[in-house]
Amino acid sequence: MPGRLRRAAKWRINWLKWFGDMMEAICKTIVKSALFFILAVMFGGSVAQAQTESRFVYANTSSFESLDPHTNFDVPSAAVRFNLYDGLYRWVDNPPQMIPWLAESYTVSEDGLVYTFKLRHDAKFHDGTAVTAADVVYSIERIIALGKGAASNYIDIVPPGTTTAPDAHTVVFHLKTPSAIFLKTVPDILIVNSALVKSKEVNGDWSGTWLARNEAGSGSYALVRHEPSLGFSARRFADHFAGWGENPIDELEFRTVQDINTRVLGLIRGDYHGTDGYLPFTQIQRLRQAANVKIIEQETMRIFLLSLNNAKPPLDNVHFRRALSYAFDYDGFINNILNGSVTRNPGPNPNTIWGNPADLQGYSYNLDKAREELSKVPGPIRPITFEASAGYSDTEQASIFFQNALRQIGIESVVKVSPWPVVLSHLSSSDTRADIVAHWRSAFYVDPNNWVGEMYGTRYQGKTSSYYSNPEFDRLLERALISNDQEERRKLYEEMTRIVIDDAAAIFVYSTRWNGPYAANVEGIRFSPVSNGLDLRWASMKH
Amino acid sequence: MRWLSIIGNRLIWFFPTMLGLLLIVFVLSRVVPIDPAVLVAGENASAEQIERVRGHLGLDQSLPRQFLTYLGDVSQGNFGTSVYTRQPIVTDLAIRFPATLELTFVAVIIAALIGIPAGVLCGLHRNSWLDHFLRVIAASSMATASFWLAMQLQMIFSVELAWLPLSGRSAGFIPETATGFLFLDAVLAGDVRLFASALAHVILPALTLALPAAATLVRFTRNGVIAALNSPSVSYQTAMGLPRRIIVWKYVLRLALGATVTQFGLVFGVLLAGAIVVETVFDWPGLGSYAVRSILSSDYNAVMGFTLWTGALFVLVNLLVDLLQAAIDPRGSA
Amino acid sequence: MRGLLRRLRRDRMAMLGLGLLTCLILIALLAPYIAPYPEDVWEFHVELRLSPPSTDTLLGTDRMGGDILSRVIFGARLSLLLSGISVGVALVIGGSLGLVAGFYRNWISDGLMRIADVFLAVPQILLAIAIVQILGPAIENVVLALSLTYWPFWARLVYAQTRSISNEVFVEAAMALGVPAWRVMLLHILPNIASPIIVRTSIGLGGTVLAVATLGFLGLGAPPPTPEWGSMVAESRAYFPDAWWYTLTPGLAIFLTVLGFNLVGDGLRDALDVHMRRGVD
Amino acid sequence: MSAVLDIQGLSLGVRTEAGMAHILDHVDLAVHSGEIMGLVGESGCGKTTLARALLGNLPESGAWKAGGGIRLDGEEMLQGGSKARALRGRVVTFIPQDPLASFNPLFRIGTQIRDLLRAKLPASESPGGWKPAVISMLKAVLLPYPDAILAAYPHQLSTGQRQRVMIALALLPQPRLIIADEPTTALDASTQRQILGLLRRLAAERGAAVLFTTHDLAAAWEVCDRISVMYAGQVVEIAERDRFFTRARHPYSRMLLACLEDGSTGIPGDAPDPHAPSAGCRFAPRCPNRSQICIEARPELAVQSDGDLLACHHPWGDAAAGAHV
Repeated sequence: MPGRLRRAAKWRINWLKWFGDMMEAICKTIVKSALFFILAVMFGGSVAQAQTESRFVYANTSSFESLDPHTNFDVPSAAVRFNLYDGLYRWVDNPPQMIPWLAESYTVSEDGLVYTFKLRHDAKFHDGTAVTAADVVYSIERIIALGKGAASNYIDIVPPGTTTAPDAHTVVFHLKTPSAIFLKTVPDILIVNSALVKSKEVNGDWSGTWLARNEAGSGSYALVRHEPSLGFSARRFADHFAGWGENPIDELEFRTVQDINTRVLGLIRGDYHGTDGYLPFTQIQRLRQAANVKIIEQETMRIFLLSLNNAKPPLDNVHFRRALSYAFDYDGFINNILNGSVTRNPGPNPNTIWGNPADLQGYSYNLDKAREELSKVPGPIRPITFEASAGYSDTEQASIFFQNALRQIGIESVVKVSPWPVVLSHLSSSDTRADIVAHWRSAFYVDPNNWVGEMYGTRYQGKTSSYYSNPEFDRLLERALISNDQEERRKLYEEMTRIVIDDAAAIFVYSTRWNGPYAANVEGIRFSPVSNGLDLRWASMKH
Repeated sequence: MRWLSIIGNRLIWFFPTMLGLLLIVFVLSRVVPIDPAVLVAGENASAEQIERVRGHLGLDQSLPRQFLTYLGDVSQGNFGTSVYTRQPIVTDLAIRFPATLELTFVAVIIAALIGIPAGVLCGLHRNSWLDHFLRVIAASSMATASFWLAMQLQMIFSVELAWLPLSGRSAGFIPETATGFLFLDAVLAGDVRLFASALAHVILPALTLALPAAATLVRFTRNGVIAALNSPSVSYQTAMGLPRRIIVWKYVLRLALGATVTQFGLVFGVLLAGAIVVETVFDWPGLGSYAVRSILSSDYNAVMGFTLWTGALFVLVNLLVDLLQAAIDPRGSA
Repeated sequence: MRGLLRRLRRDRMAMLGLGLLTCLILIALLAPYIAPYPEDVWEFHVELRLSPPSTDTLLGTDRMGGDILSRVIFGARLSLLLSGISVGVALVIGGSLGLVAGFYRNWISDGLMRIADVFLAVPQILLAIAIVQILGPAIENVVLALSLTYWPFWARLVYAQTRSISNEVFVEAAMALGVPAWRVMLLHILPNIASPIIVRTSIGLGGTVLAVATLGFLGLGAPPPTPEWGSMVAESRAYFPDAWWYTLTPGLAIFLTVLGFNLVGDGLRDALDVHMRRGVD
Repeated sequence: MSAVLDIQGLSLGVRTEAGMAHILDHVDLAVHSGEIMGLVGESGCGKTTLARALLGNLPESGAWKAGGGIRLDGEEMLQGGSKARALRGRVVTFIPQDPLASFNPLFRIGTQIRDLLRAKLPASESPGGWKPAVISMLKAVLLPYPDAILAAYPHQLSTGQRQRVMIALALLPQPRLIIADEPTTALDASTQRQILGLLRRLAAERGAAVLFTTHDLAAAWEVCDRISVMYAGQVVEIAERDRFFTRARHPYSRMLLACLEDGSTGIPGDAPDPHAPSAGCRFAPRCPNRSQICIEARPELAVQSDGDLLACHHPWGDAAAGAHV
């Protein structure tokens, strides 16, 4: 009996010990995870206050797969181009004006062929080396050699190897032909650190692979991180030559947020401090109601048009194109679908720029006139194709809206929706592009040539997708490109605009209003139609 | 020896399957209506530039030759360069893979935590109201379109209640990480804030992803439990008076889970397919959103790379399932 | 088969599913008569866009002012038609390949099944997305893509079933009597493996409705303004969450349809399971 | 000799799609302490159901309806309850038909035995834990290397080994009754004989009664003391072994024995439909001796002069007493 009892007791003790150990371990684990969790939640909440530096998060519509300033030229890439890099001049404000930037001044020769720029002496790259004329020469050569992005502005007029640097702070461009627009495109010559970039070159790629993920600029912000799928972050470059105002933004973060809702709700919640200014009307309405968001309104030079494939029958027939132009219900689209948030823009140039004829009327919605024009087109008419850009509901809605009107005048059509890169690749040939493609045309430089000239000049074919070709137009354009008489250029562009409208080369719909949503504590956003509010060095942020 | 034969069995079919997969995707990518050369050459390229690119990419060669060249490249670990990101595909995939794996992993855990207990309850209380209720829930979550569910969850938890972030993988920029797995990095670095942020961000997408998988698990576990309860061994143990709780929670459960484990390959497939849509809605920077973006922007190198990667992953997961099953079931994979 | 139906009739959830499906099919068939504004599939009233549910438009209007209820009703047609045809084609292709491969069992059938495995080695939806993108978003391409990616499911199933049954006495007897192979396959084997095929098809239909919607959501479905549920949800994202009715209705339509198919499929499977187990006892 | 197991008027029915199936109908059966009772009959006659009812182990899916009673050591078993549960695995144990399927394939034999013993025999009663007793028992059923057996998974043993383990398990708690449900069907003939011999010897040594169900009369001859014959849910005859094999009285028993003798496999005709039991003798449709009374009235199981029991209006002995078939 005693043996049995002892065994029982021992067993009991073992069991108790085991149980105790077990409970202790479990409790410890629970307490630990709970602590970790509580800490996590507290820290997560309090970290915003703990910050001493201001951080600005911008929710960007498209992703920054490549940071190369010389191969990217679309609107979102302005974030890279104007924050990480500097040009010789810079566009600011609205209406836009060009202010000296890395260059202090320039001179032009009598014949308009030689441009000489004097560089500032106090500009430095982020690695501390000085910005010199050699860097400018390298940069323009690189742009031309890669042939992407802004290159089309220079390829025809700046022959490779002709740009020289007589001294460290003087750059001389030797143009092939006089160009009225060259100066206006100079802000797009972004300067890279030639020594650094050259050292990263592999197989004569102009360091394309390296610059896609890294930065070698002198801009107001220096790159900290780049994750192609997420975006990039940058830190204020305190030594920037332009100096800094009160409470500048110390840390910039551009994050890719493709979903509109996420952008808007994130802004309302305070996760983001800014996003693109071209949101749909309902979203802007929603943002207006949020206390911690403000909307900065600006007229822009971004026009919306339904561009036509002028080379492809039946769109090569001017009567057919006019019929199309009469069939679009401009007011209905602007007032009902866009809730009047944009302004009717009847011509190819933005209303606010010079080069528009004073008596410019454009087309208005008139189905009778449309039918009348259509009757001059030899039938039967094949179904017309639309291609809209996925994610840009204006293009989709304009297409569907127009499709409905076309049906009323007896034209059948098909709408296809593709991502913008695909639309773009289709636009590259008259055979692949759809008959009607709705898209925007933004300001890259401020001159009517950016719009009417580049969209309809035969010399720009391949770059533009209208496949419009008119010898009379081209003659005027060639003259306008070399003239340095502003009054003559105005008349020429007005004439070109009149021709394009008379030929109904596209359906011009509206010019956008920019409604830039920002966190309420962000001040001093300096909007220009070129940088679209993405040039953030001027802004300040209270924290 | 048994392990070797399991691995061998899977591997024998690995290469033919991958080859077939590649062939399908390759054929698909070459009947594409847009010219990859134009895409690569860029917007302002001239005709000669495009031709040069075409020659450079080997697009001027015959299709079988192109395929062989591609195979040669792949065998050296070179999947080509993405037209869109201008980075090697392998780099692209490697950058995004941890995000997807992390999301899928959390989703598997959620699915298992919800699905297996629910399935056991259903199996044990077959035809009770609880069983019916849980099964209706399961059928419903399988019937819900994940993109729609995602929007409703965002609506409730991010907009109305403002408890959880709307999208993305972490608040603020993801710090330079060692592993790419945020939770792991947070723990390694002792960064509580990052951990919390990662946790808050992963909940909604993982939940969206996990629900249909959980429903699948409910079904399999329920059937497994019912089959186990009806098995002669349970009948014997009952006859021998073994207490019900030991029978159920030790013997039946193990039998039922053995059946469930074999379905994890399937569950993983459900998750990976779901990730394609869920990542897109939640802006999750993983393979799924990359695949959709690549497909939509006609980036065929990327699509082929992704397909191959996924296929290999599938084989690997099935292999793991086989091994796990072998570990659980001493009889071997009969 | 009669026992199966009887059992099914007693399964309340399956009956619910069957009811849902019946309603849906009726709605789809009678769409022009049921829809309050059948012309809204093509016509717009932009001045009425994004109006919330009211007595005029029971479930509100969409971005072009179309009546959402009418569009969702017409969407049922498209959704059922697309899934039906896709599954039908996949069933015919996969079923016949599986039947022949399972019946003859030689290296060709092994090869066929390996090809099926290749298709099953990646998520189906991914292949479907790729195919539609390459061929261009259009209704016929959706059908093509889904049939091309879904046939291996049926091929595998029919193959396994055929293999297990072709050893049975009645098959061997028929062969011994000199009945031609195609007759044996169609008249002796097929009827005996019909039940699992029906179950698989019912559940497959649900999955296909989801796949069609997913393609539509990604912008790869029917071109706008075709009323398609997935693309309606995608459209609504721009107005979400203010226009909550815009998202809700098409999402619920998808949900109810897939639920219907799944419940019926589950019910069939359960009924069949018992059926088979009884048969063995 | 008192009865370890006393079944009286046991009726069991289950509701199926076709209505109520009467699986057992007024079964009376007693097994005395230490005796081996064979329960024979064609498959489907209800002998397995009887065993399962006793063990509280009827299939879960199905609505069962019971009447009558099963008493084990005086304890009512049919209604279940904690007392009945406590008896199972201790007072009554079980040897299953399919030892492979009856082990859980995922656990070692040792683990499964340990769990059974822990549940049934508290640790304090077996000095030194559960192992020594098990090992000695495994040795008793002539299994060499018992440690290896305990460490093995069920599929690693041979069929004979598995059945020996089952017997050992059934004997371990020193039960008063062992129910052996066709324990040898899965075995080849020579193993079968060994196992049966073992069972008989060990049961006798330990004084355990055995209820041995089988459709195999030869096996019953090997081990049983008494034989009861079931037909269509009813017990038709219970006889001492030698008497049964030499002069069984029920026509059904005789036909079974005839099959054994000439090696044929069946009795002409089908078992009656359990959904619609007749008022008379259930064997009547197949019985060569039937008369009008057989169709009208059910024969009662009555004690015969030699102590055996019989339910028949026209027993064989009346017509051809002592005739050897």
